[in-house]
Amino acid sequence: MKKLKKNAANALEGVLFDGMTIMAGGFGLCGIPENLIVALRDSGVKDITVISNNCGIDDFGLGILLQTRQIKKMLSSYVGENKTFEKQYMSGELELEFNPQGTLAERCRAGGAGIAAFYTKTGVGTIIAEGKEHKEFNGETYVMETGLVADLSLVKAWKADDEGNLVYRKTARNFNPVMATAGKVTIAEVEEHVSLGDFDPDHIHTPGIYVSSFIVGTDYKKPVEILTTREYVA
Amino acid sequence: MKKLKKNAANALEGVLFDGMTIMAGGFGLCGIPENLIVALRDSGVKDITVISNNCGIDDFGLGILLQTRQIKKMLSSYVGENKTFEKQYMSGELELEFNPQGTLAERCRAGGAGIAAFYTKTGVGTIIAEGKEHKEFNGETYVMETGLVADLSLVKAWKADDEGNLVYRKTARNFNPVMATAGKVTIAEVEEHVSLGDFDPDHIHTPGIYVSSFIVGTDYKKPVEILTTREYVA
Amino acid sequence: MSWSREEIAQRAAQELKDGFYVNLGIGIPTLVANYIPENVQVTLESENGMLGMGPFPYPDQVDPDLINAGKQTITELPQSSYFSSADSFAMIRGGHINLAILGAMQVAQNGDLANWMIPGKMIKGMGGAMDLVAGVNKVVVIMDHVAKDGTPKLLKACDLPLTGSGVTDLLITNLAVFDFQNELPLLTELAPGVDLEEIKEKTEAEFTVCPKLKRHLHVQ
Amino acid sequence: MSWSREEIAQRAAQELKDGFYVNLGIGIPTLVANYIPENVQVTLESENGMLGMGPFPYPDQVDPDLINAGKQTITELPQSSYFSSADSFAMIRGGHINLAILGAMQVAQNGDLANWMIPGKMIKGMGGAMDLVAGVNKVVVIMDHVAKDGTPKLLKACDLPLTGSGVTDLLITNLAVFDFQNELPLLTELAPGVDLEEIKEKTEAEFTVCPKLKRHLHVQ
Repeated sequence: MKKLKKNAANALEGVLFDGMTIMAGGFGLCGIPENLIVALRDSGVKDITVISNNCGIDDFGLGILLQTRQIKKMLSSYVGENKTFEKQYMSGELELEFNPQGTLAERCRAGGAGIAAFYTKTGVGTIIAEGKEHKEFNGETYVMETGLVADLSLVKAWKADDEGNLVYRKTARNFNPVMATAGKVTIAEVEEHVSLGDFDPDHIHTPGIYVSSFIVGTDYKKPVEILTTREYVA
Repeated sequence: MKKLKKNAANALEGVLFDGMTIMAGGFGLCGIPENLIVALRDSGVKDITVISNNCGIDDFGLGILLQTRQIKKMLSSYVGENKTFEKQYMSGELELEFNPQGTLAERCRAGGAGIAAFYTKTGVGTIIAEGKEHKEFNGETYVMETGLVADLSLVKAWKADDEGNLVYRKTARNFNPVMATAGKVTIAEVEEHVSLGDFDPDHIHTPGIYVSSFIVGTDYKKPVEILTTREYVA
Repeated sequence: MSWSREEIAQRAAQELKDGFYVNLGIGIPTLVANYIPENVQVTLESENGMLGMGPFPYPDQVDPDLINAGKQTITELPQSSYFSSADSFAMIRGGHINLAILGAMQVAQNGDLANWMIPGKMIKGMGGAMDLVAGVNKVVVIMDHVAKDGTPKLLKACDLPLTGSGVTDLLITNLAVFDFQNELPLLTELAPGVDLEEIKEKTEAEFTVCPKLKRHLHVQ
Repeated sequence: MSWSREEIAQRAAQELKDGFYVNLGIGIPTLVANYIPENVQVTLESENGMLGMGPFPYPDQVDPDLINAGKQTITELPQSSYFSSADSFAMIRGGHINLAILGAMQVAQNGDLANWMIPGKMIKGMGGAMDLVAGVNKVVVIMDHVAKDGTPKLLKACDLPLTGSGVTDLLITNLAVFDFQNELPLLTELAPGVDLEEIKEKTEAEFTVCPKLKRHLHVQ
């Protein structure tokens, strides 16, 4: 039951199939599973549906799977950073389902938590709610959104112990913990592998029960999309 | 905007009214807001609806509010430890709404998260689901449960900083974090007040946004309900 | 003759597979932890918010902030993690727990389970039982084959309020084991000294008998 | 004359009250952080999972694991906390954020807001905007009074796909301020050098004029 795998290709062995649905954590390029995405590209798996808040940039993150045309459909809240995306979508090569960011996060949580559907005010009165069930609660209108489950979830954490317990760092947490709960198989990549007992059990973000296997990633690029700094004032 | 209050009576000042709904964290006698419960009793507020997984024992925790007959109605999953409860319920003095423990926790989370209702498989085919809306998803039947919001949430944490950020300890966490999100007003009691910056921001369980005010409790009893130990083997 | 509490627990422990995440109910199910087979590593979940439950504490280790769902004092392990009740039941409801073992008052032949209420008599509450039977992948039920007054507990239909509808996957009594994968319960094992006639006599439910019915002298 | 970007931000900052938890959108709303009134302490939330957003980092402090919802590098403060996207939007949807300030392409007289899509032209996505306008207690919208081609942006009805229906509470343009508490927008303030005629000319929406209409020379 050893959860630590040698590398990304190794971890993905036997879990990929054409037409599958894959969740990938990250917000922009922050907290994305860099190594696993590259291994996914190299695997050649195709016609995949990807659930991810963004789709990387043209030549990094999930964007590299658009270049190889391995993605059939995206569920996202924002793809503005990616021109390849826009082009493939406009030409009809790529399907796209926009979800409000909070609805997307909640749908993943619901899927992982055995909640078939939930009622939210988000999107009521917009095209997002068209064709969906509506219901009144306390005089306000809510729209029903369903839970999401993926064949595979790929997440990025900071550290993992042998049990697969995960700890995230700062805003690199984002979608990773909820997506970790919503994969039939969940594979994590981390920057550091620690010993059992190194984590304070009160500080664990994702209990190992959600993690099928994990790898220690290499060569992290972590590109910054918008570098904003201030000047030291003497 | 100072969130730290002098004591429990002080923290409750101006937020209590007869007939109000109060959530109280804790599982059994573990992680219950001992000081705030006593202050609640001393306030004399009456006809309250209490949402709490348990109702303490006869002479400790929420049980003391049964003795004074301040509770009109309970929403709980388990009250087996309390004989006063059983007596008042059987005699019709006390209303009771049983909720499956996970449904209760999820209803609190939903209330705090702006989710009006959700569909769960828990309780389908039992008296819990009677009279509630049912719906099929992927060939399985789910029952709709609604979100819960309280006029006041009383929670127990281990530590708080000036911002009201909370950290819980071990299984004393239980219902406290979700109930903290579902109170129109949320008051926390803690064992230790730490300085801003003492918490690692990655380790905070309840962000201060949910905490209206907090106190440092005194004279913690923390009774153990069922002491189970093993022998040292020489 | 029949199986003792310990033997029932031991038989239930055979359902544990390596790598399983398991929730054990109050009573006999708790004893199962003492009989985890060698070479099998399981992680015990406690629905009040813990994964990786350790053994009872030594007297000087008792911590009131560390209890299991039965309110007993326990310990943590190097792999343990804590979480809220909402996260705990998200885990349970979401189907992430492989196995739950729990007690029952009545089981019906369609798998219905009643273990939380006797109207007018007992009002303790269902606790987490309804969530567990609805969410956990495999539900193993343990109970005495008959009630104290001798009446059957494996019934055509439960008359007590249900905990879950059609949720039982395996039933282990002090007399026999029944598999609930098909239309009717399948009798697969008999305790030592128990014969088919005794089971028929003490069971109201209809059931089928496995062609490979095992007659145990002892649970291994 | 009209308000500059900085003056609009400064005017929006007057909506901040002591103790508020606030979400600032991309663009001019981000500038509001520079004009928080003295004696007012606000906590900035970033919907990618942070409360207590600090200023931009010094060049040697840049951390790719620490960005805001606009993907800009930022810093943390002693009171900061991090959480998941699900927890972040639970906070937003649950009504715990006091104020959101965001940009718009169009606002309708009933408070409808459009800021995420131009069909056939721009497909960036709504990000967290739909959740913010639906969940945050008070929604302050900032935009230029007219589009680049001079056409009004405060309309009888939006023709772009909506971000939210009837969600605008206050609109601040480079020319004027409108309150959306009543049936029709209420014009309450005019930028320096702007008169009622100009507003009427550049506004398609019906609106009412506050009897106490304020004519500003400068935002304070």
